[in-house]
Amino acid sequence: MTPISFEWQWNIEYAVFFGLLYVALGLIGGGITFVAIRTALQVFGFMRERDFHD
Amino acid sequence: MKITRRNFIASVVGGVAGIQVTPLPWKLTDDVAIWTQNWPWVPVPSTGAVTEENTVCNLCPGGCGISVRKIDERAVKIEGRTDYPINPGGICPVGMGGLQLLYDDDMRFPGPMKRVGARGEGEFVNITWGEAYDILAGRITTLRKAGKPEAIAAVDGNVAGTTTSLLIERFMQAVGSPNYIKPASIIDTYETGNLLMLGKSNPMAYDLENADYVLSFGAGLLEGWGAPGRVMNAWGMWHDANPAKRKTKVVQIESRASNTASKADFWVAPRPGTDGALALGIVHVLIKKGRIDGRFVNGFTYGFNDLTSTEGQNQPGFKTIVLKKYSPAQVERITGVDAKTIIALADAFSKAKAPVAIYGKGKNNLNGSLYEFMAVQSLNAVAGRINRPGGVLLPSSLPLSPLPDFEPDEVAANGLKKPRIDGAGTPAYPFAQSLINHFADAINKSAKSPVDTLLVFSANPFFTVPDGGGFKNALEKIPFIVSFSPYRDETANMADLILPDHNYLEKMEDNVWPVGLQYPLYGLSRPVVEPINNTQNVGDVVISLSKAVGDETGSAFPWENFEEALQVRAKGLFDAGGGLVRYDSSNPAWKFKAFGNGQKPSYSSFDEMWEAMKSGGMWYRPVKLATSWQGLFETPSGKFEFVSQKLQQVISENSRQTSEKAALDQMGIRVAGVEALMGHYEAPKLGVDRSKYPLFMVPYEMINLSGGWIPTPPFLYKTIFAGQLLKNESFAAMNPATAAKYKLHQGDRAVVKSPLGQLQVRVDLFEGAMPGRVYMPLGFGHTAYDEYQKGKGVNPNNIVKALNDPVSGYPLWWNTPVKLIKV
Amino acid sequence: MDSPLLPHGVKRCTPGVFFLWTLPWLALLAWGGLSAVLCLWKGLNQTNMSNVFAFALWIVFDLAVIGLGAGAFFTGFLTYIVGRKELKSIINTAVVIGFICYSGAMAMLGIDIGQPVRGWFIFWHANIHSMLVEVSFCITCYLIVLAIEFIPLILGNRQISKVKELRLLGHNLHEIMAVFAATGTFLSFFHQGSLGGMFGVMYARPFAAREGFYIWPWTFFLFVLSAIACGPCFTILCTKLAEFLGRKKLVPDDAIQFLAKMSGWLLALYMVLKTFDYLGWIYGVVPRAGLTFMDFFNEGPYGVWLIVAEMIFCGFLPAIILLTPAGRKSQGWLILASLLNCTGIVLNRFLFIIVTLAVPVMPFDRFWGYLPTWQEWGIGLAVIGYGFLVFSLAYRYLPMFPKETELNPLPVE
Amino acid sequence: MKKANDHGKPDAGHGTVQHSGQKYGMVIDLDKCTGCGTCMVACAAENNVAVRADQTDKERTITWMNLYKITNGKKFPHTEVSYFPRPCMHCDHHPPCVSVCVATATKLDFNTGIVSQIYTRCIGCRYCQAACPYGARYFNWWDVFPQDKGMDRYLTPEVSPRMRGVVEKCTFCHHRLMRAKRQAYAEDRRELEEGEYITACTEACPAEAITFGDLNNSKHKVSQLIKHPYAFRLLERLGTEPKVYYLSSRDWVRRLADNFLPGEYEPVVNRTWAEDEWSTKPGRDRF
Repeated sequence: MTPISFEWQWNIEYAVFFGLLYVALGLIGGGITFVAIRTALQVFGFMRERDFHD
Repeated sequence: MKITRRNFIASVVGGVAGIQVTPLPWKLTDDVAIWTQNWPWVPVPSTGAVTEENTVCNLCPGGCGISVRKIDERAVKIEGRTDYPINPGGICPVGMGGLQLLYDDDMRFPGPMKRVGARGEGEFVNITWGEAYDILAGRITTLRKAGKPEAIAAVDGNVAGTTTSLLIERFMQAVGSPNYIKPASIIDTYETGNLLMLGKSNPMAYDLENADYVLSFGAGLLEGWGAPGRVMNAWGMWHDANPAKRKTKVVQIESRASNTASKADFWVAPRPGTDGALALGIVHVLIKKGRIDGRFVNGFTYGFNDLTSTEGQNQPGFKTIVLKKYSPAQVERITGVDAKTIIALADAFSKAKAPVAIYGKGKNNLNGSLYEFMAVQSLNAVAGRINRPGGVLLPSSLPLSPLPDFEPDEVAANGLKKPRIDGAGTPAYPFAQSLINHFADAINKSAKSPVDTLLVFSANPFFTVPDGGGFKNALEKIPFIVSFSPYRDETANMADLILPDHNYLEKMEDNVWPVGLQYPLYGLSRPVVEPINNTQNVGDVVISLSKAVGDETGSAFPWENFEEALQVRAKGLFDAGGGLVRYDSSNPAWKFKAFGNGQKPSYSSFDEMWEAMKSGGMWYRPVKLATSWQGLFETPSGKFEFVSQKLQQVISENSRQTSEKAALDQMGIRVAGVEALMGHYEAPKLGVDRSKYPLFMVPYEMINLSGGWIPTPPFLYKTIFAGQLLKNESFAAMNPATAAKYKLHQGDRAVVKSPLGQLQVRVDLFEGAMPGRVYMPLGFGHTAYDEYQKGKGVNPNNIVKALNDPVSGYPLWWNTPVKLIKV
Repeated sequence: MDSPLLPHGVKRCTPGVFFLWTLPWLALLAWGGLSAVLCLWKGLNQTNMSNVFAFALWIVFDLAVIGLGAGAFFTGFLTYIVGRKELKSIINTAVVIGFICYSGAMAMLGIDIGQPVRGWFIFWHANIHSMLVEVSFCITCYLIVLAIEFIPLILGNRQISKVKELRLLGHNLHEIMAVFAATGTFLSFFHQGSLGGMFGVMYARPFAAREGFYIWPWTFFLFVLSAIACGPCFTILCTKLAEFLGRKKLVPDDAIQFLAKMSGWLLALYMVLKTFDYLGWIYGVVPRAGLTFMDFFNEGPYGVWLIVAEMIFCGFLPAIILLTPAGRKSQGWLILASLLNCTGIVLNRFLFIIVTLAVPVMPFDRFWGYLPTWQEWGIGLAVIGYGFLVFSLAYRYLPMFPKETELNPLPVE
Repeated sequence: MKKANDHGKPDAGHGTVQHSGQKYGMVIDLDKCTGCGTCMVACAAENNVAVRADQTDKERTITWMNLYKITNGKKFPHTEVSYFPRPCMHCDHHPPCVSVCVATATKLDFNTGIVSQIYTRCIGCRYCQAACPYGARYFNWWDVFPQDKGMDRYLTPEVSPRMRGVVEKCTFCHHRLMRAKRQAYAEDRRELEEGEYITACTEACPAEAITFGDLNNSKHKVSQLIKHPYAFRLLERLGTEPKVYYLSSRDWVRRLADNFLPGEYEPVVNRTWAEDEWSTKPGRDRF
């Protein structure tokens, strides 16, 4: 459900619930995008790839 | 560019990834969801013009007013009418499920059919009505030509007095067969009893609504007795939420905690078949305590006090015999009801302002015991409850005109002289109209069936007759069977020819005096939907058939169609005058208005009345009390007869040929003298080794299961409880103590074995069952109809070993000796 | 022949043996597949679920595996957020197990609902007051997280990691794993809790109903606690099983011992709180509903013994074993304790689902029994088959146990 | 027990949620009820409830209005049988089924007090069934409909037949409310008269044991009947505030309507009518 859905109610419960949900999704999405971009940059040599160790 | 493995994979992956960012996946997700919301195999009922059509329900003799809700030509719902005298707007479950009887194709015949499969298989092929008439008329004509019209027999399940039944009876007379058979119902017991005690076979008229103490001897008030719509409405009034309005007490006398027994204010449980003794026990106490209605008893009854016989010697009367034989202590021994209770009942009955003792056996479908009924009526008489508000009323029968007389032709005349196969009306059963059990016996006993052609109308004797499967066997011996049933019932499946009647919602039909009603009511149902199958109103069929058979028989039916015949009879209603054809629920028909009624008919001509009746479905007169007992009784004594002189005459006549002893034996009476002429209790001669069959099987009826010839609408199986039916096994209710004797637990499988056969059931432990009895529901165990009913449970009728009720000759179906065998 | 796919410097059975080993699990999957097709095509009449047992075997399986799978988020939390280095040697296992459990649960839920293709209504027409909505949201999100956590491991495969792009992707994912771990922890915390909440909020079902804090009944917190208390033990069990089957040590003891100790403390805490919960319930909720504790066990096979087993044998007992150094150091006791611990959580979920529904609330209603059909078993067991299969594949082809080579140096040929 | 109103917020008062408009409710008089089952049949016929060949499978058959058989457990001949007709209780206070529904497929309408069910919205998770203590919710395990045999001809267009895999329940014949309203509006009325809108079971009961009306309207018979000393509800102490009331003068029946700890149940017979505004004295006839 999004704020433009007809069932959406503008009250604190919805704000909190979906707020947190979208934050989580955002983090996941953001993380993946970040990794993707970073990898791309490394592949095309715009960025030095740090050697991976542990 | 050249396709390499690498860029092929790349393009595929890219493509798949690409599609994800298009709206396609979302659209598809949405579409499949929408598809699940409109699955093509989920029906979408068509809309259309909404109409409500009023008519009368004819599924039982109760005849409730119903209105059918229609969408264009589709009937979608049956609802009770509030503008009909019988029911307050509610109806019974069977009536509520009626549309399934109309629309369930597997349950109905599409049109006239001819048997192709073996009997009972129910395999038929369509034929035309023309062919059907030819086959049947041809067969009848041949028999008449051969001078054997009596080899034609008819079983007619229509209520006596309805125009349909009169036409069928008339047809039988016209073709020349005395063998017109009707299944025995409680109505027959009432009429025989009334004939003996009142001198006229009046319809039974209990003024329940105005009674304040209802002592019900076995009448299944909540199981479908009388007119269910009316009785349950009364029940509602008796139990008004407002204590100030709650004046009526109900006492149920029955061996099992049925709905009526449980919901009644007080339940008394005598052994099955001993109700008569209990009634006389109460009479005994009333007499002892001097609480009898002296004015009525002394002035308007016969046989209460001692009599002097024709030879002039003194004979003990009703009073003496009751005082001698029915003291509470003696009655306790017979019935198992303790003396204190009997005295308490008597006190309550005499203290009540308007008590009434009513008699019945479950629903109306099956007969009762004549002497039992007479005993109960004696109780009413002693307490002066005859023709008193809230008691037993004696309205005269409906003023319907009789059908014009006709002259049977020579063949018919000879045929009608032949004796009836069932022996009804012979010295042994002088008052019986017809005896369906004996009819079957006679056929089974003779090497070759005396019946060549059997016509079955609105009946399913194969299933409904309590005779241990006797009628079923008889059917197998009868060369040719014709069924007029609209439903594929057991009997119809045995038939060779089917001339299907309309379903009750498709036809015009009359309903004569619902059982037990205290005022005259003539119900007229009309077709509310076009016939959905190629069927014909059985009334019209009989008329056409008579003409097809020949002019002689045809001349007995001078009417174009069934409606004409109905009108001929209804003419009498008009001539009688004063009948009402509209009902206003604010002004109930059972309310005495200063022993009269101010209402005036709303019509001035017969046609007006007829049209009004067709639309309203009724003709009735509000309850009215005869001003005096004088001339109310048509007995030889002109009084209410505790001791029936009609019966006396018959017995002495029969004794003339033989001895009195033999005469009594012949009629199955086991007492002698005056006692044989009055309501009394005599233990039935079981003629069975009780050590082998220590228990009794008692069939019982439920309002939410049709036990008669009408199929049970599938909806009703939702109302059947877990302890009554499980998958395809029905339950027998028995007291835990009884079950324990046979190490039986809830749900165990057991065989109920009677001398006539055995049935496998599951055990339902029910504290409300009398110890030593096994109670089995009537209405299960169909081997016909459709998947909803076929093979569901067992039919207790198949193992009933019924003795003859003394005098009336009807079956005593409520105490079959059985044994239990754990499976 | 699949040797190029195997990780460097580890010994694995021959492909033939491995294939034979997978057969039983493939069989389970086939059975499950058939059942699934029947249930989706013909409907849930294929099961013995009813209007009384609206939730049944599948939900028990779901809650159980989700509870057991909690090892993933909790170990992740300890590894990446708290920063327990020793756990790096077992985190992969935890993640794989978590992934198996959650994906299995999701698959089952997909079949369990009457209108699977409308499943997304939960998200689109969400009723945010329903604990189950919260569960669905978080489980779905968390499954994504698990997948992300799983990817680097897959990319760690010998052949795959030869591809530069993929190798880099793996590395980068690994580097910001903390973010995902954090998200996962948050999500898991809530859905584990809401799974408990689901039953606690059924206030008209006295057997499940619980008091609570704000909108969260106590079961909310107890479920979280019980999940993280037994999750690690389940991880240990799986590892031990792998070690037993591979006849070699795969994870250094320090990791195992740490997890075991954690479990011990959490379980102990859980048991204490659970005891209070039961008391509060028995003397609060139950009498308020007009019932006594024993009324719930008047008929039917489910008796007090279930609760005794849950609390004593599968609760306090394993807690004690895990908390006594000697106990958790001995292989046998450790495994026994872990087994009991996991059984405990399954019992707990069983009680909340099956017994809650079996006990009629209306005094005149009857007690109902229930036995699953083969279709229900099929789908339930398929998850186990699926688990073994994925785990075995991961073990065979992926560097699931970083320390394996170290612990089992190959003889130099 | 957790008290929260339909919005999941904690709710201070234990009283019912205030309704802005009507609050339809039902009173079933068990002294009048004859156990005939007409209400069940009427309900099934009115609402296009599916019928299957085997209806004995009571855990799976659909009976929006269900009849429960109860006995007083006494030995012969003191045994008594009675019945509890059980429609959906349309709980007025935080209906257990409403807050748990994942897809908002069931709602408590504050203008009518009716708990609705949207079949096309339901995903069939059956959480509501688990939450309902009355067993009033039914799942469509099959999608058979008596179609092939011509029995789809009696289906009414007012209630849409359900597809397999969704939950259904008594709706207080909501379509009849719509019907009544359409009628009223056509006659340019905004208020419904008492009795203009009644459920199919109310109408069908031959003993007139069921009374239906607006509990918010003091003139309606129901709102008077619920003050009757014999009035009670099913599982009242759970706090679901059912809008279906029962009347019974029999204590053993009343006792079975809820769970009681020893000594908790106090028989109604102990209440003398004089103390009560209700009186048995003839003449003080309130109806």
